[in-house]
Amino acid sequence: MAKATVHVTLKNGVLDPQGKAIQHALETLGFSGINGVRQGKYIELDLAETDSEKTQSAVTDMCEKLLANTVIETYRIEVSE
Amino acid sequence: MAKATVHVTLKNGVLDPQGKAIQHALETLGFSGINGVRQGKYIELDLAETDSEKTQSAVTDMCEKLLANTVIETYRIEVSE
Amino acid sequence: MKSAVIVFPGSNCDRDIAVTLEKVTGQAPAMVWHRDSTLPEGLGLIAVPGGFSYGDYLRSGAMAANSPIIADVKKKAEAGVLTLGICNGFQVLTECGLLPGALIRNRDLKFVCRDVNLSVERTDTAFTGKYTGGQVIRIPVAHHDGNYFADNETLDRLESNGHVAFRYCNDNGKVADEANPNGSARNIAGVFNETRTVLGLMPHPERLADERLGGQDGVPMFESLLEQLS
Amino acid sequence: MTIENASITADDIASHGLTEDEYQLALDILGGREPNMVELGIFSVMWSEHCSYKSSKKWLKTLPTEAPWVICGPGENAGVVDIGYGLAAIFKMESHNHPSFIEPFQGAATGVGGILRDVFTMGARPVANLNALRFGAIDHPKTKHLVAGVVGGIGSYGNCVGVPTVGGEVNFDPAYNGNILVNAMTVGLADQNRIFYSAASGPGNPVIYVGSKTGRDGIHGATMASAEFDEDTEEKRPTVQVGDPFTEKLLIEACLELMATDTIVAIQDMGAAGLTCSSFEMCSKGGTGIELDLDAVPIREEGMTPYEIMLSESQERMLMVLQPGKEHIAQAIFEKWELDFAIVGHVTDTGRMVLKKGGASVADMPIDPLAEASPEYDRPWVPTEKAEVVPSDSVKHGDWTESLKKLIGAPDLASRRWVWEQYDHMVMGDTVQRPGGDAAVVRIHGSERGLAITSDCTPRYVKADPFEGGKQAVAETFRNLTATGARPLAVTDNLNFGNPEKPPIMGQLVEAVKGIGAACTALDTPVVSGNVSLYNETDGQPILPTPTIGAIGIIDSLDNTATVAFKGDGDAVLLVGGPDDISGGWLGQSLYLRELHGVEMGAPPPVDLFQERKVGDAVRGLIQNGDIDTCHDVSDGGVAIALTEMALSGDIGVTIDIGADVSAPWLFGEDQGRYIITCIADRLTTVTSTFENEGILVRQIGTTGGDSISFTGDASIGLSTLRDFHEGWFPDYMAA
Ligand SMILES: Nc1ncnc2c1ncn2[C@@H]1O[C@H](COP(=O)(O)OP(=O)(O)O)[C@@H](O)[C@H]1O
Ligand SMILES: [Mg+2]
Repeated sequence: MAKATVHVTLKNGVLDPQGKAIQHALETLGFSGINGVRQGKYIELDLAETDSEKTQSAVTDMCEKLLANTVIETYRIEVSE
Repeated sequence: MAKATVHVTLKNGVLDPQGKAIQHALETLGFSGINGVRQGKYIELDLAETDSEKTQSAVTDMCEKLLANTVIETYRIEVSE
Repeated sequence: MKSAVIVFPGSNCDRDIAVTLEKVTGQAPAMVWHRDSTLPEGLGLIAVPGGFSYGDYLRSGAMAANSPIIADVKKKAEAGVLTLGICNGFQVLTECGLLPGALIRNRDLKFVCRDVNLSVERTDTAFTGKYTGGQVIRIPVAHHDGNYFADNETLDRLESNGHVAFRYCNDNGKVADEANPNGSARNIAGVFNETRTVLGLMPHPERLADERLGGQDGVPMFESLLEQLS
Repeated sequence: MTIENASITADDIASHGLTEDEYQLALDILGGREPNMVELGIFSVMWSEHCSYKSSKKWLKTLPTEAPWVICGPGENAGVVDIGYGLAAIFKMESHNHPSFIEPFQGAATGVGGILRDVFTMGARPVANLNALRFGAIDHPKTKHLVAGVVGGIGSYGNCVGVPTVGGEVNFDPAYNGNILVNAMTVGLADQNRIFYSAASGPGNPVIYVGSKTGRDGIHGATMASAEFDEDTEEKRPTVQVGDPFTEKLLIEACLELMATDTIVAIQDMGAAGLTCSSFEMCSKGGTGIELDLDAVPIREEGMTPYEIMLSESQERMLMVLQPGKEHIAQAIFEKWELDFAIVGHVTDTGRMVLKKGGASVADMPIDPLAEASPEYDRPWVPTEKAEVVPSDSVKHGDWTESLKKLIGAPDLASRRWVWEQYDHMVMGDTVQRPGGDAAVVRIHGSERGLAITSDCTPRYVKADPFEGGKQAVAETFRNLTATGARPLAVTDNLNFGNPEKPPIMGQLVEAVKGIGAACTALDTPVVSGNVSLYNETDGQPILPTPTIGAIGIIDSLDNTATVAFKGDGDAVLLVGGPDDISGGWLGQSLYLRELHGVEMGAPPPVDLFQERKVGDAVRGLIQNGDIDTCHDVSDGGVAIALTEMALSGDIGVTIDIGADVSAPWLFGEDQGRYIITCIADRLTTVTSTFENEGILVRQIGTTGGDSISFTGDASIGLSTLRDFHEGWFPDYMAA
C-alpha cells in the first residue's frame, strides 16, 4: 500500500482569482502584511502498488493525463508508504 | 518575509464527491489498484511578518475564520522563511 | 445537415442544443453517449453541449476530455468536421487540446447567469456568416468557470491570426472591462482553432434562438452552419 | 430470535428525543421487550416531529386538499395536479433550516437535492426550482456569511443538476438571527399514466437500493430538525451532509429511464432518517412487511453498525420495490449511469420490519402498530392578541420622493438580482418569464402552454395576526400567478414556526393554518403537499411565524400573458381592486412604517377573499383575452413601489394624476387585493367597463412615459436614481 500526494499549483503568471479573493477577504477581516496568496489543489491517493518507483511513474502519468492541466498548472508528487 | 502553506482537507467520514469522481475517472483511464482519492485545497501565503511564531498564530486565525470550513474540514499549517 | 450532440454524464444543455438544431436545421441531431467509441458517419457538425460533465469536479471539462468518444471527436475535428463547443463544451475542447487556452474560475468567483452583449469579430466563418460585420448580439451566459486564460504570446497570436470569435462588449459594441462578466483575457468570449472549423464559446447561442424566450440572436449561428453545410 | 437486549437507559431515551410515555408505548409495541439501540433509533426518528407531524397533524387535517384536478394530495412524496393534455405537475416545498444555519452552503445545497428527489421519485422530470429564504438582521455578524453560503449552495446544486432556479423570496429580520429559513421548492412534469407511488406491495418482491453509498452522514438529522437550538448546537456539527449534485443528476436520468419501463412497483427517496423512514413508510402504506440484509447495503466507510446504516442521512439514494425477475433491467440502467445498485431485501407479508446483519437479526419490529401509535398531540394554544388599526395620520409624512428612494432600496424591497444571477434560471430552454417579475413562467416543453410558479409569505403580517397573515400568504400567491395570466391550481405549504410546546407559538400555527385553509377554499387552490418545521428558536427567541406558500398555475396560451414591465409611452395606468377609499391607505405593518418611521405596529391589512377572487378572475380574464399585457400586483411598499418596479422593468416612466394631492398613505399603504395594469387608449373603455360591470373599483391613476416617476403638479424622481437604489443595495451590502 502506497500513499501518493499531489500538489497541483498554477504556473507563474497565470491569474489566480481564488487566491486574489482569499487575499482580499483576509484583508477585509483585518489581517495585514499579506503580500500574496495562491490557491492550488492537494490530492491524496491510496494505491495498492507497493513499489515506490512504479507508483511514482503511475502518478506522473495520472497527472499528465488528468490531474493537472499543464497549460496552466504544474504538479509535484510525493510518494510514501 | 515568511511563507506559510496550508493544507485544507475534508474531515474523515465527510463525503468527498470530487475525490470519488477523480477515482472513477482514473479507473476509466485504465489505472488500477486505486483504493481511494481525496481532494483538498493547498494555499500558499506570502507574509510580511518574519517571526515564525506570530506567523503561525496569524495563519491559524486565518484558517479558523476563512480558509477552512471547520464544520467539515481540517487544516494543517507549515511556516517557512 | 447531419449533426451529433455528445452527451456526458452531467451534460445538461444537451436537450437545449438538440431542440435548437432541430428547429433551425429541420433535422434532429444524433445524441452520442460519451462511452461510444465512434461518431456516426457523414456528420456536418459535432456539438459539445453545456452543463456540468462529471460535476465539473477537479476542473471543468477535464474528465469529459478523457471520455472514450473524444478520440473520435478529435480525429473528425482535425479532419475538418465543424465542431462547436458551448460553455462546458468549450471547456472540454480546451482540455482536450482542440482549442488553445483554459477556462478558469470567474473573476468574482460567483456563478453568473445573465444576458451579455457580444461583438461578432468576423463574419467570414462557417459559424458566423449570417451575422453582419461589427454586429452586437445579445446571448446569455451561465457559468462558474468562464474566465478565458492564455499566455500573452498565445493571445497575441490568436488576435493577429483572427482566431477570436466573440468578445464581451457594451450595448454600443465597445469592448470594455465593465462588460466583461468573468474576467476573460482581452474580453474573449469565444475562439476558433487555426482553420476556423472548431469554435468554442462560453455564451449559449442555443438559449436565445426562440422569440418566446426573449430573443433570436443565437439563430444566425445555426443558420450559418446550415448554409455552409447544405 | 437473536436480538440482544441493550438495556436502554433513561439517558438513551432522552437523547433520542422520546418522552417517558412514548417509551412506554414502544415497550408495549414490542410486546414488553426492551428495544435494542437500533430499534430505539427507529422509534426515535419515526416519532420525531419531522417524520410524525405530531404537533401539527390535528390542524393539517383541516386544510382543503381536494379538487377535480387534484390527482394526489398530501401524504405522498409530493402533490400531483392534472394540468390537461394527459400531463401532471408534481410539486412540493421543503425546509432545510437547521442544516443551513450550521453549514449554509452544504445545508442549502442538500435541501435542494432533497426536494428534487421528492419530485422525481414520483416520475416527474423536475422543471423548476424556487427558494424562499429568511435571514437575520442585515447587521448581525453572521448574516452576510449565511446569505453568501446559502445562495452559493442553492446555485451549486441546482445549476449542476440542470434544473432552472426561477424564483423565490429573500427577507431579513432580527427574529431569524439564530434560525434562518431555507425553504426549497421543486416543480416537475410527468405523464399522468406514469406516476409512481411509495406503497410497497407484493410479498417476495425484491427491494433495491440505488444511488450513492451510505456513510456516517447526518446521523440524527431528523431528530435535530425537531429540537430547539442551544449553545451546544455547534457541537452537533459533524453530522452535516455534503451534497453531490453530479450523482443526483445521474440519479434523475437513471430513475426516469427506469420509470419508462414497466418494472417499478414502488419507489421512495431516502430523505430524513434515510433507510429507516423510507422502508418503514413504504411498508406502512402498502400494508406489508420488509426484510433487509444490511450486509448488502453499499457502504462508504468501514465498520458501520446497523444503527448507523439505518439512520444515516447520506444523500442521493433511493429505495425501490421491483417486479420479480426485473432486477437485471434496473441493474443495467444503473450501471450505465455508473451508480451503485444493490438488492438489499424483499417485501414480506409479516407486517414486520426485520433487519439482518451477519445472518443475525438486529431488529424486528411491527410496522403498523408503530405507525398507528405515532403520537398526535392536541397542544394547548392561545390566540394572538389583535392589534389596533393604525390611523393614517399617526405619523408625520415627509417628502414622498425621499421615502420612495429609501424604500425601493430597502433590504426587503431591493432587487434580488445579486441572488438570481447566481442561479442558472434558463437551462432546459423553457424559461419564458425569468426571475424579477411576479411569478416565473416556464413553458411546458414542446407546447405553447406554460406553468406559472411563485412562493410568498409576509411574516410580519402573520406575526401581527396569524389568521389574516395566513390568508394573505395564499392570496399573494394567487395574485402573483394571476398577474401573469395564469389560472391558479394548487399550493404547497411550508410551515415554519417556533416551539409548539409554547401555547402562543402553537396559537400562531393554529390560526395561520385556519387562515391558509380559508383562503385555499375561497380561491379554489387546494393544498396538495407541504412540510412543517417547528422549534425554530434559539435561546427562547422564536422566528417570525412563516408559513411559506408555494403555488402553481396554468397558462393555456403563451400568446396571452402579462409581465410587470411597462410596454410603451402614453398607456393608461389603472389601479384595480381594493377598498373604496382613495385617500386612505393601510399603514399597519407596512414597510413604510418600518423603514421610514422605525415602527412595526398595528393590524396588518385584511384580505377580503370574496373580493380577491372576483378581482383576480377579472384581471386574468382580460389578460387571457389579450386586452392587457402589463400587470403587477400591489404588495410590499404599496402602489408607489409597484409603479416603480413596473417603470424600472420596462425602462419607461409614469406620471401620476389622481386629482388629489400626493399622500404617503395612498402611495405606500399596503391594502390587499389590488393590481396595477396598463392599457392602450383603444382598450380603455373595454377594460374599465369589464371591472365596473363586476362592481370592482377601477381608476386611472396615471399615464406611462418619460424617464421619471412624477406626480402632476408636484416633484418627480428619475428612474436612473431609483434604479441605482434598487439595484445597488444587494451587491453593495454583500461587498462591504
Ligand atoms: N431567492 C430567490 N431566488 C430566485 N428568485 C428570487 C429570490 N428571491 C426573490 N426572487 C425573485 O425576485 C422577484 C421579487 O421577489 P418578491 O419581492 O418576493 O416578489 P413579489 O412581491 O411579487 O412576491 C420575484 O421574481 C422573485 O421570484
Ligand atoms: Mg408580486
